[in-house]
Amino acid sequence: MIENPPVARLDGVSVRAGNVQILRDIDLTIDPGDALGVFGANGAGKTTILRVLATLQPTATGSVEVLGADATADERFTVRPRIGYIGHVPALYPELTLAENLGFFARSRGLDESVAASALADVGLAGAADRRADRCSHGMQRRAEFARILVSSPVFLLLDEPHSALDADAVDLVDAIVHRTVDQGGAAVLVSHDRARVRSLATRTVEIEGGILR
Amino acid sequence: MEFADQWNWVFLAYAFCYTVLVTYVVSIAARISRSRKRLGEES
Amino acid sequence: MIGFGSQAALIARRDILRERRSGEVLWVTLPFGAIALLLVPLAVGTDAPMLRQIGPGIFWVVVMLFGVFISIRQTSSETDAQRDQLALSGLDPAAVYFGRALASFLFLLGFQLVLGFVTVVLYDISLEGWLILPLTFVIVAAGLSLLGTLAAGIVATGQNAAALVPLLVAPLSIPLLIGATQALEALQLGRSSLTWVLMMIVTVIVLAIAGVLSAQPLQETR
Amino acid sequence: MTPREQTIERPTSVWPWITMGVAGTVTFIASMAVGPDAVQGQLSRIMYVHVPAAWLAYLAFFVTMAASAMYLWRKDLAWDRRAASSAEIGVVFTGLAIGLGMIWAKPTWGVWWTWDARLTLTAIMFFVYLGYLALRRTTTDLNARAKRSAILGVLAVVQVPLVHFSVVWWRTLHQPPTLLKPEPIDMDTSMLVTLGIAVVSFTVMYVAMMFKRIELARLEDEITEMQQTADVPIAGEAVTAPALERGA
Repeated sequence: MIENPPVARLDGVSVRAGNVQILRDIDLTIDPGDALGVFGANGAGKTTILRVLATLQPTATGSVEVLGADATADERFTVRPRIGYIGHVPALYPELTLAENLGFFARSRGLDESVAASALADVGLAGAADRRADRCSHGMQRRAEFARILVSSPVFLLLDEPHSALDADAVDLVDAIVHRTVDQGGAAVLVSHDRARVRSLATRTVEIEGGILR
Repeated sequence: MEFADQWNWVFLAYAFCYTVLVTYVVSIAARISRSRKRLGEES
Repeated sequence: MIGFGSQAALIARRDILRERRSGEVLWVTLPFGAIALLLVPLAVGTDAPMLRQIGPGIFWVVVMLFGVFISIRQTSSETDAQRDQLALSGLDPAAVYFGRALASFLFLLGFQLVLGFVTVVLYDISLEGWLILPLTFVIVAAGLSLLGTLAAGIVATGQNAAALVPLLVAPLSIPLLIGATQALEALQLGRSSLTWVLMMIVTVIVLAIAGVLSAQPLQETR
Repeated sequence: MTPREQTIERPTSVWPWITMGVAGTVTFIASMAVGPDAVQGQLSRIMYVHVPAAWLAYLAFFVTMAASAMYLWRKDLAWDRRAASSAEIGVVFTGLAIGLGMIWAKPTWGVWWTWDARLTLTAIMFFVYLGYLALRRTTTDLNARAKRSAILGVLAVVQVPLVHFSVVWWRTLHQPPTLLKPEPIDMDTSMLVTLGIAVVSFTVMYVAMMFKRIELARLEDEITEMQQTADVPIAGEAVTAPALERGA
């Protein structure tokens, strides 16, 4: 039996930004079925590692391969739609309603807006679909972000502080999304301070300190 | 126009020109030595 | 994957919807432009023949300077998170560029129409040769929207973006300014406006090419 | 050996400084030694610094564009440094050309400014350069800064012919009163030779300045680079515990 190719592989990756070195010489392989928990203090480079995996972060050294594509080459554009990235700041357009936000996202993937409506219902926001994003609480916006994952069903989930600002129901929803992705042969990376909760969800965990993985 | 008057304008022009050039060149020199100093200190 | 045109239309629709909710162009930039047209006679005097003469020029200056704010408003207010999601969306950066420019184009056209009306009323403008105006309005709106979107993309999310973009745009919009003013004046003097119109069209084409070529490198730059 | 140590040990050449001084002196002596123009009198001497400055303004702008294009092609930061250096020197010479033009215009035509096509274009270029330099100050990331400014550097120059023609045509439509028309300077050979000497020595001066300015750009990039690669710990470690006991 041929072994499945890794979902992502980092080899000697360093990242700098402005006057700070953020990541130093990171080696990391993420295989199908992995749910990787990444822990670390504020400013340790957790978010940056997620952006590297999302092919969004230019790296100073090393090689990055995501879903079989070299993340420094133009190939990255072809795999990006299969990546589901949720940053710690909601990326919704504040003037648009949740339904419009999700509808924009669905249509950018060539999907019908009804997919967006049902995804919003699935995360429990059917009643708030027509509310402007900037009039929604932080938790509701986070939920709407997860609805985006339901719309596109990505194979590689990258979640920054997935449980912050969420109530108990929503936490269960996140766990269900992670489980489903991993069970279907995808992979997930969860960055968090909340060790207890992520440990119960992750198949393995790493610690990041001073830009170095431990 | 008076002869002396013309020379005043010429003087003004050359004073302006060379002041700007010298100031700029000095600023390059100052920035170079400052940068070298910083590189020396921080290494 | 959806086609290039639909992608651009999707972006344009998003921007138009956002403007409809925020009303930035309608309730802020437009009144501000109208005030500028009101201020000029207060400063230079209300001599009717003189106002009639300078009116069209003042109109175009106001369109150029205030139009910049219309053409950069969404690109420069975009958050990093929004940029990331847009980059991951798989939308063609060139389509995003055209979509943004398309929305700005429509706002600029409306802006010109309203301010044009205000100018005619306040400055008692003669509308001789006005048939050239729809053409110049369209070309100027296209050029300014392409230029502003491009410049906002170059400056991206720096804190100084809002202040810096007008400085980049203003000198480069001069062919549009001169073309627009002279096309009308040439007609009123009984000459052909063709060279002016062609010059503006060339400017628009150059900007469109530059925008397409730089769209992808700019999207990837943080 | 790290690149840093190389810089410290690399001796800084004094030749560009000497060259600049010689070029400046040669221009000055040549323009003072030549006889006055029959029509303009002594005022014609301003020409020997004004024309070379204007020529360098255009040359520097062109070099910025060429280096920007090279950067976009090769992605080598050395080209970015050349583009930026030329732009900064270009701002100085453009400002010089405009200032000298105004000083020349006032006694000759009675006004500080005329809407001459070339003058207007030069003034516009000055602001384009300023925008380019302002843009460079907004980003600290070397590659991002290089990419953005290179795109602007190329775009600006592509636009220059458009601006140029629009201004020229606009001028033909608005002929100024003949009173203000500049009197043509009928140049004899000695004046022509002097002007040639001035243009050449200013160009030499520009090249020498480029050497030094590029050296400076490289040092500045190395400082940025060093701050990034040095063992500077990650963001949080810049903060230490507050010293509450002090003075208590």
